[in-house]
Amino acid sequence: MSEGHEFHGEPLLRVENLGIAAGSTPLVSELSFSMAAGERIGLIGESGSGKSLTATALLGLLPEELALTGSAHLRGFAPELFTAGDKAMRGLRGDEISMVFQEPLSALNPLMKVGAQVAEVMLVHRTVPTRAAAQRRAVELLASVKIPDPAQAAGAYPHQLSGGQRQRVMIAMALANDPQLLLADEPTTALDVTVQSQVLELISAQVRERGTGLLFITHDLAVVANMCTRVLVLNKGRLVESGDIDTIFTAPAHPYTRALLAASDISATDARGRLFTVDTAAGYVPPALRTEVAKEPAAGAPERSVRPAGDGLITATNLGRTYHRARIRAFGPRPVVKALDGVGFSIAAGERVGIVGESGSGKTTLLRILAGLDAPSTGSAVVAGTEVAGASEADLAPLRRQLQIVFQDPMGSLDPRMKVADIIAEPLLVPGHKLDARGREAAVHRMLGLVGLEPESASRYPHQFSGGQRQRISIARALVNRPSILVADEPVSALDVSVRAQVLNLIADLVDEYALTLLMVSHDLSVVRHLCDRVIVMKDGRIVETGDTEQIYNNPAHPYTAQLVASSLELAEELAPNP
Amino acid sequence: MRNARRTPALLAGAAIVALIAAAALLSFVFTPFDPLQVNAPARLQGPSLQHWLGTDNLGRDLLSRILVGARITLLVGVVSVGIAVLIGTPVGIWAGMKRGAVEELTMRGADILLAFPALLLAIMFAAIYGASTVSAMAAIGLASVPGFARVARAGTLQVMNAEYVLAARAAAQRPVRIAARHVLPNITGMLLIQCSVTFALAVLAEAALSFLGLGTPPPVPSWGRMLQESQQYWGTFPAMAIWPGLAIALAVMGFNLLGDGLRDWLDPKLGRGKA
Amino acid sequence: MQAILTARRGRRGARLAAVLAALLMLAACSAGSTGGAPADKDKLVVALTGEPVNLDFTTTAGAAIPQAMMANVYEGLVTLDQTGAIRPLLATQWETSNMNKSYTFTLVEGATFSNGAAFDAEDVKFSIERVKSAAWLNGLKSKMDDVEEVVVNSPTSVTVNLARPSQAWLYSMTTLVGAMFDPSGVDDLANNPVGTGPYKLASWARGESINLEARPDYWGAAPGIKDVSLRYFADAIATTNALSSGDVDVIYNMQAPELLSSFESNPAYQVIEGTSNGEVILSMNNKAKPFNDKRVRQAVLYAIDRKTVRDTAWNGLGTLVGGPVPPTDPYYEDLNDRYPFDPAKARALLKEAGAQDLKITFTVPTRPYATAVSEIVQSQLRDVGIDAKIQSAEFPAVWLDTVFTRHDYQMSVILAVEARDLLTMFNNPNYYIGYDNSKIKDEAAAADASDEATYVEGMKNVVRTIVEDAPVDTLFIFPNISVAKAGISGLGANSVTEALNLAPIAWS
Amino acid sequence: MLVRIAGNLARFVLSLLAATLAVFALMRVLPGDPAAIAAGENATPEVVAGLARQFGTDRPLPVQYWDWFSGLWRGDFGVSYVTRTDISPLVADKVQVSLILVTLAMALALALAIPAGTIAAVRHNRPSGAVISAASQLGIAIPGFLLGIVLVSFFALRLGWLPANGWVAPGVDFAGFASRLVLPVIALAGVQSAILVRYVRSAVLEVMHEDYLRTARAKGLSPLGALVRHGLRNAAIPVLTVTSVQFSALIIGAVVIERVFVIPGLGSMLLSAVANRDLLTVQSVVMVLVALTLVVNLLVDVLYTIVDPRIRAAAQGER
Repeated sequence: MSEGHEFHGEPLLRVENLGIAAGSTPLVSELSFSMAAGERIGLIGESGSGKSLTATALLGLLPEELALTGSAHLRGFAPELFTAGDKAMRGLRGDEISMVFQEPLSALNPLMKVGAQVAEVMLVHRTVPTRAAAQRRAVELLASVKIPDPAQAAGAYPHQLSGGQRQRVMIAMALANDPQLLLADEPTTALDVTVQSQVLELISAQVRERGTGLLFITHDLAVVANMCTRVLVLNKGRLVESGDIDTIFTAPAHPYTRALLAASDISATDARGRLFTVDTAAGYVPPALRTEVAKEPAAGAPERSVRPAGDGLITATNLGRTYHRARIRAFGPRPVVKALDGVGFSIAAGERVGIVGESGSGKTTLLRILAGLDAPSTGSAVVAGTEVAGASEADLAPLRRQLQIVFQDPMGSLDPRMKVADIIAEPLLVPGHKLDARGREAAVHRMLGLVGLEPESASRYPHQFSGGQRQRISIARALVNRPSILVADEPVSALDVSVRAQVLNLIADLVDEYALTLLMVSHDLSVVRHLCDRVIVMKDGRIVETGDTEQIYNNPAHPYTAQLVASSLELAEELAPNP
Repeated sequence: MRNARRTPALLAGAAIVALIAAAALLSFVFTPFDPLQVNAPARLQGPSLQHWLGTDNLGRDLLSRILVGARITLLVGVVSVGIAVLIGTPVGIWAGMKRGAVEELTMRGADILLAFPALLLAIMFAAIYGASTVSAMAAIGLASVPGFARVARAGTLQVMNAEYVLAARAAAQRPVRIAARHVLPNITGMLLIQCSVTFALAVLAEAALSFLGLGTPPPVPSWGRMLQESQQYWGTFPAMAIWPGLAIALAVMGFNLLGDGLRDWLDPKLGRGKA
Repeated sequence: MQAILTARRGRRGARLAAVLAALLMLAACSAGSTGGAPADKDKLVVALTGEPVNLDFTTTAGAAIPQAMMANVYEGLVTLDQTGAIRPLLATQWETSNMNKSYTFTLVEGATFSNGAAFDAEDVKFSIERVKSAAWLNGLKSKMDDVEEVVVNSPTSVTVNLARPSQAWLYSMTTLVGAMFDPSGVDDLANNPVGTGPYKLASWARGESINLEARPDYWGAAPGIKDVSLRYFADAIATTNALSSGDVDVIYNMQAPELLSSFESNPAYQVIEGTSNGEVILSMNNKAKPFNDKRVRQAVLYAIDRKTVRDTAWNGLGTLVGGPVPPTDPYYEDLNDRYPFDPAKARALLKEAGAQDLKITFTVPTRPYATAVSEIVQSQLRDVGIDAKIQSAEFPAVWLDTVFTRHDYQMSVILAVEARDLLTMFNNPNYYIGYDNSKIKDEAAAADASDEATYVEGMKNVVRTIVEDAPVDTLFIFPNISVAKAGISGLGANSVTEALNLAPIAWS
Repeated sequence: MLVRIAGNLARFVLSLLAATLAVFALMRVLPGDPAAIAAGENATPEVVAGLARQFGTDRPLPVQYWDWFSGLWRGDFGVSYVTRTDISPLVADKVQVSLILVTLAMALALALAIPAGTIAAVRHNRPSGAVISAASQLGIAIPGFLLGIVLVSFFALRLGWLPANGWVAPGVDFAGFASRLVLPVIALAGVQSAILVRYVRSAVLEVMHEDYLRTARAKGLSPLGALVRHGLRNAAIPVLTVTSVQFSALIIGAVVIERVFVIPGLGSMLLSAVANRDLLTVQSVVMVLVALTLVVNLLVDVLYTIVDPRIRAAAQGER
């Protein structure tokens, strides 16, 4: 495979035949690449592809029980990285090579002020003469990563900062000693969309300014397209393809790359209006080559008749919900949190509505109240003729028959100690249900077939399935009772892209087939845009805007909505020829 | 997959516990001598072919008494743990599922009960009902209730927040059914660990009570009692103290190891491996 | 900040370790000086088990208070010597008249109370009448029931008139009911005892020790040691440990004979074995089944090998007597042959009484001797087919409540420490033993009213009658064991009164 | 801030209140009329009635409770029926003894357990770590009184280095005080540190897997440096929780150790009061022991706020 790249002089980083194995199981094998100074390389792959391990290996922090082979050389550092002792590597870490991690909250010491944490990296490498100088420099660095009021922020603890600010602190820390190489491991995955774009911009600006080499690890192709010049595609520990962004994303040579690309591009649909999956990727045309501008994703989709909003199937009025958090100390009082505040809307039968918002916006709380799983503190919500507010479990019985729910975490939503058959049959066991054991078995098998799982799956346990398969089981359970309303809470956000498309297609198919009213919560605007007719945008427990999907996307009325739309990276847009 | 070989503590603990259980069961059908038979001429004898572990100050066979003592140890452990499980678990699950004032009140109550450790309760009970195995068991059991209530509540909260319980509720499952089908099976592991640890504590508490003369009354050969009786012979005939001392230490260690082993075994973090 | 905090934690630990190490060394040095010869011949530390709850025996029962107070802080008109004979104390002499119905005492001159008040005949009248008043709440006050009046003849002479003739009354005057009080010194007897004795209370560290100091103004011979500390321990092992490490000088009334061996072979210590008037009694409820049948009771006596009981439970110490009378009592005689160890006979008697496979409850107080004895007794009873289930009762509270007060028991074992308690135990059908006293009542009264020689003969008869009926099994007479450092003299070997008489003790 | 402290105190007081009720209720179930027991053998009913009047035990229970409870506020436990003395000064005396013993034992236990537990965690798959873990397993399994007896028979009786038992006030004879403290403190701390080692070990193991420790390593800190600078304080939080629970266990464990070493603390007082059926004293001592436990809980509560800024924030945020 040709590198397709000319290096001027010595490369910044040269990795040859990197192999990582746990015992006899290879996790990464035969990975070779090199990076020029200041180059920005994206390392993409799905979970389990070995991309994070690669970064950890370069830093010399692989867990002891993993075996490491191959070699890596960093410019200006004589010893080979993988065989250099910990002492030598310590000199490099934080100084020549530094890293930004995925989850900034857990990556920062909760008991130490952030200024001190930034200063520490300079003190360790003695790049500043005194503690005071380190503190000053830390404040400067916090300013350079655009944290408002950096002096005050330096004296704050991590929990007092927002997620985006924390990640900025991590970046400041990583760049404090002007490293040659920055490893960024999914640095924005844990962040909200609006914050994600800002942080990406920051990283991009900083490395360009400093001429730092960037190895950017992500599962998100849109992000790579936004950040990097070159990309390495990893699949199951092997490099399947590498090359310039333009080449790879327009003419993927490897079927896997093509499939990944197709599945990631939520704006592209096949003839049935369904997303491309691994199986249908052959028919996928990368956006850059598409003749029509990718602004009409709905064009291919079958026409859906949006019913006029007559009498609402779901009507919420002035909903509010306050929580008491768990007591932390034996004699302390319990903190109070306001999750919902004056929320009202109406949804007609047959509508597909998406609720969009960032973490903490109250969208999940709202959904749980509508599903009768949580009680509102104020207001009322009538769902399928049942008043949820103040209802007893018995009052909710009709609602339970009408409404079912699919959750985000495909592992957590299935009881690990129950067989799949029992899980799917659970809604059939309610009092008053007339189905006998044989009837239930038949229903389970019918549902398994419907969601595309083998009949043998019935006797297995959840942990024997992949994430996508588990989500199918969840869907099967939700629909076994033939509800009229399906509520989905981030149903694909925990899934790999290639699986995500399949599950979204499945939901779309079933919604059509059962003529369901769909209410879906997501932080991912593209997912909502693909599935829903109408969008409710939430922020801090309130509804900021609601309206027709396309209208909201194209002409957002509220500035927050506008920011949200502008921040979300879509592959098609990232790859579209720059205007 | 879970592999018992990865948790040697579990195997060791289970082996020791099985050994004690075997000794206790054996004592029902066979002991070398009558453990209560006083034999004055044969007092304070060292180990011999006849008396494998020797005899005590009244000439009773130490091996027989150790075997029967295992029975008392298990009895105390099983009953006190049983009391704690039967009261603590439902209360904890109830508090975790009901939340609100119920949770606040029961957990407050548990906190206050926690301020009465087993030994203190046992001393009070001994004062009230007289020293007996029953009052010792009741005190140890009652004192262990808050531990179980807390574990059960914490586990229940965790399970109740799991989406599969929300799914079950969305499927109109009644609370009792959710408790039985989802909560209980999923907190059983934690409860087992707690049982094991409480068992070890019960053995120690019974020994301490017997030492204070507030535990098992004579002539029943509880290990703690035997240790207490041996006190006068520390200088002259240490064997009388060594055997019950070893038995207690072994039992406590066995149950602690079992608890540790269970914890490792059930811990998803370790089970998943390092990949 | 972070680094400082953690470093400080480390340093704190190190400092603590250093302090503890220093403590250990210091302790090792200081401990080296203890043991061996006493530093101060004016000081004595006596180890005892069972601390008194207060110092007022007029309202509080139990042996611990008179043990510490009588003979030391309080004195009576008369006292007992080591052989059990009545000797003068605050009375220099006494005369009886009217067939033992009237006692006239001549008092010592110059005796004072520790509060400075002089002792005279008015105090005697006050003290004896006070026993009969509501101020005394101790059950032993009934010993003064026979007193009709106390007449002050002169400051040094007093006459006590009894309702009926009594030999035993004078003996009672040697016990705590005969203690002399000052009318101005009875306000706070629980904490502030005032007596005429050689010692007064210096301080009382509750839970630790009672400290006595010799009175310089004592009327009699000055005691051998100035400062005596009675230190209280929870059990016998703690006392021997303390003696071994030199913290105490004497262990009095030691309760663990097994622990004697290490002291017996060591010349630095002396082991003193004496007798006491405490009988270890296997009591049976004579009013309740199955022990309301004399044959069953006799069977128990035949079934128990008292020698083995004593040898095993109490390491061979103590005296076998066969009847409820200690050898120091005037009417003692050896009755060991009445019920020899004979299991066959026991079984036969049980069969005759139709009481085979008897199941009984054996209520055992939580005292070392009782526990030790009960297990052997249980084993021996089992050999003749009596299945005794041991139920332990906390002593004193639970035992007193269930056995003594409510008579809710079948069999028990107790050390009866009260001196000359034969009639207390058996001449009262409402006593917890429930012995039918119709056969001995008159003879006992007659004996008490007669002269000395007749009294002894009459009482011996009473004892034989009682033993024949086997209301209890007297297992052995409790030995009075003391261990002292070699240099100590004057410690009374026998415990004939309830008091531990400290005055004769001295360092040689 | 003041409001928060007041709230904490109010909840603490409520717990204490509930505890007084529990203690009183439990104690009044005791069989045997205190007056009858005080009257002793052969007492007439009149004598018993007289004593009952004197003790006040003939009054209705609520009145007795109120009497006792209102005394508690003033730190007055009343006059013991049995000893006829004020209980409060006695309790004050004994509390000091017990607190010295327990505090020193806890300090020693922590001083041993923190380094040992940390080493056991850092070297969890090396022999030295395994040895510490095994030693702690063994330590937990040995009853405290047994350890005490072994220490006495070896150091006091066999070697004669230290006194076997007893207590001397520090003001009277400091060397005697210190030498008598060594063995009981070691006996109490020995078992306690074995328990704490396990918690320290698992807390340190836990933080060793935390992301921020990896961050610290990525900064160029050595493994040990990262652990000391970032790990230990975080590990201290769960250890603090355990310490508070163990403190109350220690207070009760001291009862047995006081018995072995003849130390005149609350434990000895409790046991002899139980034996003497000194109801009011038992009630008072139990109350003090329970209150001590609650006070330790309160103190640890405050300590959390100092150690963990997150809790501080949550606590301040609630106003």
